Amino acid sequence: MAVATTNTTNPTTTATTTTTEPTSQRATTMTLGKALNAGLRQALTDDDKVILMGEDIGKLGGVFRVTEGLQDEFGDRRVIDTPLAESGVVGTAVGLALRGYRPVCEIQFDGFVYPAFDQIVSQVAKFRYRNEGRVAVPVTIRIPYGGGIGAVEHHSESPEAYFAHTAGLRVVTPSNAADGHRMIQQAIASDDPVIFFEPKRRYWEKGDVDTDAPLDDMPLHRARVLTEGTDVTVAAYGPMVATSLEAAGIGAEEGISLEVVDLRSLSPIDFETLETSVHKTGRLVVVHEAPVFCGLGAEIAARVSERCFYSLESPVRRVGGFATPYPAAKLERHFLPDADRILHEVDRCLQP
Amino acid sequence: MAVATTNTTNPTTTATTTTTEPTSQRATTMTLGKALNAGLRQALTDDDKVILMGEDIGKLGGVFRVTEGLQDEFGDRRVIDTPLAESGVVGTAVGLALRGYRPVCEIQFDGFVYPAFDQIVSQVAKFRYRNEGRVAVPVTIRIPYGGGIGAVEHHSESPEAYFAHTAGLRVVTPSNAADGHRMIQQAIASDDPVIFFEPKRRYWEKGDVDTDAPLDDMPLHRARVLTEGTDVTVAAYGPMVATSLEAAGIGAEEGISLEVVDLRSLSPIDFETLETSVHKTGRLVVVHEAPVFCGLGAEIAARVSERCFYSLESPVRRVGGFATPYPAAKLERHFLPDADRILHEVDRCLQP
Amino acid sequence: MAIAQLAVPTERFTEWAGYDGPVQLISVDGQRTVGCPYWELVADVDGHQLRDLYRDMAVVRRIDAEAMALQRQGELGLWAPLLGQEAAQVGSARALRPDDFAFTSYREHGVAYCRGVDPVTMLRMWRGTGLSGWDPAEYNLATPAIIVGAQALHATGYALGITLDHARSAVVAYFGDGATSEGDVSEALGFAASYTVPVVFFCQNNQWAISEPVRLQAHASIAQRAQGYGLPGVQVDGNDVLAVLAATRLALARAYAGQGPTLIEAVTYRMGPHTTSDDPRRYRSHEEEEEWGAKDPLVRLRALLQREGLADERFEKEVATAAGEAATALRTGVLAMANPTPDALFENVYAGPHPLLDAERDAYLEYLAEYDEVS
Amino acid sequence: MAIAQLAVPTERFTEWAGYDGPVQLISVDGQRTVGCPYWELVADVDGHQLRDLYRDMAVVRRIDAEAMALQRQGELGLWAPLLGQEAAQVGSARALRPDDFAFTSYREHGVAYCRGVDPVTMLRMWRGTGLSGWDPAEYNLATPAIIVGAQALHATGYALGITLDHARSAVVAYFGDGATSEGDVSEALGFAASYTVPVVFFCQNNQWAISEPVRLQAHASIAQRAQGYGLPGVQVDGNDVLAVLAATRLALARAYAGQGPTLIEAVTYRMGPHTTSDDPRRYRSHEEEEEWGAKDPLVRLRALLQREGLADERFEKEVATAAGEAATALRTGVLAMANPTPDALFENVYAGPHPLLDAERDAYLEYLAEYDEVS
Ligand SMILES: Cc1ncc(C[n+]2csc(CCOP(=O)(O)OP(=O)(O)O)c2C)c(N)n1
Ligand SMILES: Cc1ncc(C[n+]2csc(CCOP(=O)(O)OP(=O)(O)O)c2C)c(N)n1
Ligand SMILES: [Mg+2]
Ligand SMILES: [Mg+2]
Repeated sequence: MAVATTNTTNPTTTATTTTTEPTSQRATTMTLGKALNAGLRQALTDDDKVILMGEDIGKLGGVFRVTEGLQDEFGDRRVIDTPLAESGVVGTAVGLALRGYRPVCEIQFDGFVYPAFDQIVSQVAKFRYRNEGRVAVPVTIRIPYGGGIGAVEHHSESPEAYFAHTAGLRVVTPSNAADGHRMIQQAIASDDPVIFFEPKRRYWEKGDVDTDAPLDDMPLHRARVLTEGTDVTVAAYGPMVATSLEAAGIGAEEGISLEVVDLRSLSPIDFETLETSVHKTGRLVVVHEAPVFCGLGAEIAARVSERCFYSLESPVRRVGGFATPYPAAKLERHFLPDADRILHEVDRCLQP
Repeated sequence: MAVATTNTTNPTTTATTTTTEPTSQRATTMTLGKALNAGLRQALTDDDKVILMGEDIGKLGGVFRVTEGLQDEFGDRRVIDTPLAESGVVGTAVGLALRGYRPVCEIQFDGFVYPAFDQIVSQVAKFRYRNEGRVAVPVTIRIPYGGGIGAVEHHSESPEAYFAHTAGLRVVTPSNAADGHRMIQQAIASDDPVIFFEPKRRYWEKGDVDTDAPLDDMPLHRARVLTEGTDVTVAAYGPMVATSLEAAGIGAEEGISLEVVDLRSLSPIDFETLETSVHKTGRLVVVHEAPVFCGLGAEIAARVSERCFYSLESPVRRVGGFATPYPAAKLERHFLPDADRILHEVDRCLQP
Repeated sequence: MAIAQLAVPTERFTEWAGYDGPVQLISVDGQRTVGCPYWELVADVDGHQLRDLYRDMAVVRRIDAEAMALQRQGELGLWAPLLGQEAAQVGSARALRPDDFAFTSYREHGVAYCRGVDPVTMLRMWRGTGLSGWDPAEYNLATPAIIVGAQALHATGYALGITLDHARSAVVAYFGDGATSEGDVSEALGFAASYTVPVVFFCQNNQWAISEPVRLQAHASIAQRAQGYGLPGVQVDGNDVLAVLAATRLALARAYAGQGPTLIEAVTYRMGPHTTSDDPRRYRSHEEEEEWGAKDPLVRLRALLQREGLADERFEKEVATAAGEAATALRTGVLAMANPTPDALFENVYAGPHPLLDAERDAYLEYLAEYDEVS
Repeated sequence: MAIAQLAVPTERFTEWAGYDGPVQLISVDGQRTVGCPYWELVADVDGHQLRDLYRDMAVVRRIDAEAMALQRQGELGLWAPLLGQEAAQVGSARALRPDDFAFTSYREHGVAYCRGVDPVTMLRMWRGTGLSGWDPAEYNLATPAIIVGAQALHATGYALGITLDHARSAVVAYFGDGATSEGDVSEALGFAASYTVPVVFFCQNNQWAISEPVRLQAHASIAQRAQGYGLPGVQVDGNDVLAVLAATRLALARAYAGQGPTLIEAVTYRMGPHTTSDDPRRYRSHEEEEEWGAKDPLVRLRALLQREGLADERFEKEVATAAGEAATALRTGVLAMANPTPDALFENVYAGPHPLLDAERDAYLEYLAEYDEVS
């Protein structure tokens, strides 16, 4: 096993994929970015209360072009450029929701969500509870997140744990084009607010998308077993799913059988699927880019350690970012988990 | 064992306390609020670069009177009332720190820290790292936190996990007067930014404080074993320490020996002390007021489950708030852990 | 009661906007001022309506006093009194049409009253039996915002929704002088101006934000802040119910006419403590309180009524009875308020099912049952 | 080079502040305007100094172009060009004294240059070898803020420190037109006014915030926003280096004199893309770019120099050489920049030891060593 020297994004070798995704004749190949764009277009078409709002999402189509062409198609009353103020974006979205709209906010990069944190935590998350169910705030907040693109500071953060710890929110993240297309529509249709994390370094990765597949083929909050394996379960989400599949591929060559679970939903977490897997393998490695300390992996490790106490053959291991801010681009490959670091923890799990 | 019907704050029966606190002739009895006040006074006296800033901290002395009398004593250039804007408070504190000051910001209540979240997470926490150590931002941010005081919304939150997950910050919380007096001074003296959580419902609880004791008798980031026990370790912090001691008292009467560990520091966490205890008892219950999901208890459970894999005789159990926003006052006793809920989990740990 | 709507001529907006405030129509000693162009905006307000306004103010003052008493007696956890701000709240809220929508902070009991909310319901959050009271959709009134300033953005968003709907109604965002320091309020001014949405920013400058005087928050007048964002701002005597009514009507008319937001600064005074937890003697002088006491909005309106022969003994008695009845109903209602049951803790967090929360609820209710505690 | 300080008479502040901008001292075709009272503020600027200003602007433009080229060649991850904003940056930065302190966003390479920062150092964060470059204390210049608007509060706090120190220096906070929408910038204006601290808010209104035109951010002029917060605001032609210098000098003089903050809006144009990742053709017209191209700040200053016989061939050559040398030094320096070693990842997170991070570092370095990867 060699330590990768670059952040290989495309798994060169992948284990047999046993995704439950129905393969369809109508499936077309598109990038995650385009799939999200198509999903947003569908949502705008299906419900005229859906509006998109954010910085530079109109003519520019967003800095990642996820909203490209949508203002042209639906007009600037459905796809709205906002002044440069994130609290303002989310706060006005709350008001729009109270008026009966379904706003979909784009936060330009992960690191720019914090000015909106108060509106998200104190308002978006708590509005329904405060109003005893009389009021819904079906706001979707799209956040491109994670590193690996060689960016300057504040452009590579993984803040999902903050939101997962916030009751009242739902938090999801697709790892591939098909899920991007489906999940963004499900998130928008949800009567609860949804924080929708988009793994930005996977925007350009392609996958088959059946744009006509019924949405409820796969519920928003269900995890998916991507490769069946017997030795160790690897739980990942968003950008780390491809990395975990890469690890599974390398593992397969070395005779280690990994079961990769794509969590898809971070709040709530589908522990049923995860535990079924761990009961089988007896071992679990959790992977994310965010710092390990108090990260989402802590919750997963804590709960699985409790609920699978008697089937775990080795302690749950976590692979993730270190207790540092996100570093300069030339250091990010050390910060970010890669297939080798995952396999290193897999090895530790398997050591007698 | 009876379920308590009120949030008893003062343990009626306590187990033998074996705190390492040196008892001194010079110790005086004071409330946690007064001890913090005395600690702040000392810090202002010792270092003229220390300044206090916040809403209503001057003439009013803060809504909890923690800064009472300090503006009179040190003047309004050392104890500064700020306009009503939390991002402004923390953002200007950063600038003051760059000018060589040691600002101590008061956030009036836990629920009002979120407007400052961006300045805390993107600036306070990251300044040193960004500047490769050339710049220090020794800002202390005091936050009265937690519930149990029958307050209206946004006045009873426990947001510590957000900050513990943020690299670059240190996060601490005293549970008693002596620690309040010592730790606030240590926090201010720290060259790193410190989020200082004050358990508001304990402000009026009294304890012995030796105001002359050397600060380094007890390092800021060390946990303390408060009662030695053999059956189960109970890890708690801030407001839940007294509740855990109460549980230990009731437990003692029922023949269950609890070892209560006051974590004191939430980032970093003193796992050494905690693990020593768990190696001995083989069982751990973690208690906090914040929602369990992705709370600090998750990190503790995850890490202890990993590191004490072979000495744990039962899974680590967590007692905490539910996955709801903080509820209306008349419901808070159901939300907040009490001695009975702790003992319930202790019982589960002890079940064969 | 409702104040009839007045058709405000669009072509005169600029003229009114050009008037250098503060707008005052009733002087401190209860005389009608002369020369202020805002008089035209309340030209339809006859003696009957003046008395209605007075009755509203007297009743909300009584409700407020009763709530204070209930808090002192341990029946409420906290109360934020409106004492002294009755004219600002009643004058503005009475300018609203039913399909206008209002967002408030925690102190606008007078606004809620004018919107038709049962005062008992208002006290629910202060008693702690719930986090809020009424249904926002029923009264077109959001539940109070406790996070200072946050509601200004909600109001702006709601107003944007009205624009997108091509509807002809408006939104009022109430906030205090302290709130003007919060970034959210500034962002709201900017968004509202940028989108030209029908929102009225109604700031009650009651001189204090807890212990902080307004000069700490604002170096210029608060009304002036509007100009910086490209919207009209006007300062009115907030203890003059007619001036407030006139200014709000104008702002609403501009909003209906698609001319966008206005900022109104109603200069008033918080005659009581910030909340029942507060002790104003720590930070302000008795003289100041007396000075403002002399400008009491109810005293002033009563002086006008008396001067104009509109306040005979029968009327005074009628008002006292109405106020007394409101107080009694409030007390009875509050004392009869049912406590929530434990399962309420877990409800309405999410619209749909949620495996984690559902499991937590089941386990907790089972735990309670085990100890025979389910009520 | 340094522009000598000019003693600005305090008693004339109000007069200058009363001048209805925009302040322009050099017309678009390079002529000295007449009648503007701001001329007095640059009365000492002679031909020699004018040439110095031109040289600065030419050199930073060349540095900027070289950085663009380096990015296109894959040597930088990103670059935010200042093209078109040289006058605004050089004119303001040259007004500063060494003990003044500046806070900037990511585009103020011209400011950093005037503060004496080695351009190679500036490029460090763009190459990704570090998160910043220079030592703020060495140049009295903070490292660039990427979170839009955050630095306005840092500047205000620093200025408050100056006040507390009874010192006689000032702070400049640079930000863009887009930044004026962020709550932080508004809060900074409010705090600065409230505490009367020596800070100059210097907004480069370059017409665009990525793809968003300034009219989306500000309904009135940005300078006007100042009045709303009770501080003077002035609009200057940001492509006129003398006008910028004059206005900044005045604002600094007020700050030194204890008269508090000023907001300067320098009206300029971002002639290039937002960053190398941007494509302006998606959102703005060629005509607009041409229109502003005609107002190029360097062209204008050169026209003045030529008109006044200050720009002979020798001077032009000298400037070209200086610019060329700066570019070469930049390229050489950047290409020679060492990559950080893995242990740097773990350094400077905390001032003191940290058990968790220390353990993570040890484990990771051991892991690397295991695979022979430590460089
Ligand atoms: C974000 C936030 N910060 C602080 C507080 C605490 N607080 C409650 S009311 C208040 C003062 C508000 O003053 P003002 O806006 O003038 O309204 P008033 O109370 O005078 O009606 C403060 C500081 C809060 N509720 N929210
Ligand atoms: C808080 C925050 N939100 C969004 C961004 C993304 N962003 C970077 S620059 C920029 C535009 C800034 O425009 P302006 O303030 O006019 O400065 P300019 O780029 O024109 O110099 C945006 C939206 C950011 N860096 N920070
Ligand atoms: Mg007030
Ligand atoms: Mg700009």
